Amino acid sequence: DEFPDSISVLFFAKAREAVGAAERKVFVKRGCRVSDLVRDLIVDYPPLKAILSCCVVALNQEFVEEGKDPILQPKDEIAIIPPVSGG
Amino acid sequence: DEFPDSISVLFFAKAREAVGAAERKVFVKRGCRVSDLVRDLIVDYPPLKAILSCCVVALNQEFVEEGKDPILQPKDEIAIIPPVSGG
Amino acid sequence: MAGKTTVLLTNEFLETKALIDSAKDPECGAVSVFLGTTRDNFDGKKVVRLEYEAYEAMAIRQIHKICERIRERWSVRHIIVAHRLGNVPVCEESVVIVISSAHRKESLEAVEYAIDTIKAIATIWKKEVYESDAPQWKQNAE
Amino acid sequence: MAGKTTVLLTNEFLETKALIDSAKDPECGAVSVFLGTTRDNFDGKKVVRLEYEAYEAMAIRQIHKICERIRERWSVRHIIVAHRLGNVPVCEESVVIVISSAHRKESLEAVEYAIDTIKAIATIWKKEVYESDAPQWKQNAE
Repeated sequence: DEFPDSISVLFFAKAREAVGAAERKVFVKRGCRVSDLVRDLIVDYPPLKAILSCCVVALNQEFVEEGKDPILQPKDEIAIIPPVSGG
Repeated sequence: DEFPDSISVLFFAKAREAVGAAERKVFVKRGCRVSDLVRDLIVDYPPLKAILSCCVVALNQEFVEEGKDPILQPKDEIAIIPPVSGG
Repeated sequence: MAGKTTVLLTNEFLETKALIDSAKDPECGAVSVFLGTTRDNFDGKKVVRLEYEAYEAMAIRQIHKICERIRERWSVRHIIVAHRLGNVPVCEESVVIVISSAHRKESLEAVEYAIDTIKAIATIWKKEVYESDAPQWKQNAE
Repeated sequence: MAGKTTVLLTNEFLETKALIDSAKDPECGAVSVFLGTTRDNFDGKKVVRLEYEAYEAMAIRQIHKICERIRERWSVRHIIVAHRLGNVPVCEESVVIVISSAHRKESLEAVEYAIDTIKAIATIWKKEVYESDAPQWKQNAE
């Protein structure tokens, strides 16, 4: 039972290079959590595995707090965030 | 027994306005201390009296430390320093 | 003393003077500024340029929130934060933060808080490009 | 990382951009700046301009000593201190302090120390000239 709309997954910096793209549209099942999506991403993009331990995830432009694992909603925007280095 | 050379006394800000001049040359006796000079200045420029309590004295471009009262030397430069307000 | 808050991510050269002038205000006696510039070396390696990228929508939201927190903590007038993206050559500004305030303490402290917090959390990344070694994604110290 | 120390008292308009540019350095990732500008009001009185005077020789010696103390405490590259004398209209700079350093913490702290110390001890005075009240010599708070 998939959502009718795809979810945007954005990749930046190291993660973008690992995936080879800045954005992927993925279809997920109802009830799918952020951690489920991340697990699927590693299967699709094995080079992500080595760097995910130092990345965090943003959901709709807010960091997902440690210990939380929200259920994805239609039109959510997910981003894989490597350690930042602005300034 | 006066020094052959005069001593420069510089006045700034409020002190300059009280004296009506930015600089005066004064002749002092050998052994004259900073406090003696200041006492003479008040006699010569009575408007100075009201503001001297909040001024400090600089001798050769260094503040005279509290409790010190150096003896003047030929060619010394004395300055009457009101509270500063740079910046 | 609320004033304007400007948050800007741009691929263009940062016009530091114009950014500073835009924070000046007749009610302010102090303008504090921080410029982050590209260094020519890291660990003995010669740096040619930095390449910046950002999760722009999120970074802009984050920086606006940082500005709100600044206004809660300090009485400041205008807050300007500009971050350059793309290639930044040596000696040019990657980030310009300008804050004005009636008295100096407020804007001095607010600028330090702003750059510390932006470096810690804003979703912006830089890759250091060296003369002879492989480029490297950087990571800000905690 | 010793660099140049420039201390300047001048009756001319302070060219902030040129002063900032002169502190930039390929070895520095940070340039911190403080600008003191003339406010248009004090205690509800409208300020027209500030008039600055200085015991110039002494102030220059003092500021150079402050710069030496900065170099003892912080690793900074270039230190530029410029103070304008004479009339300074509203919104224009009376003082510009620019310090560059490899990392941001050093120049941010050094700029704050510099302006605090200069205001506390440097033999410089300002008279506030109001629209309708008698002008007044100012006194920096302790």
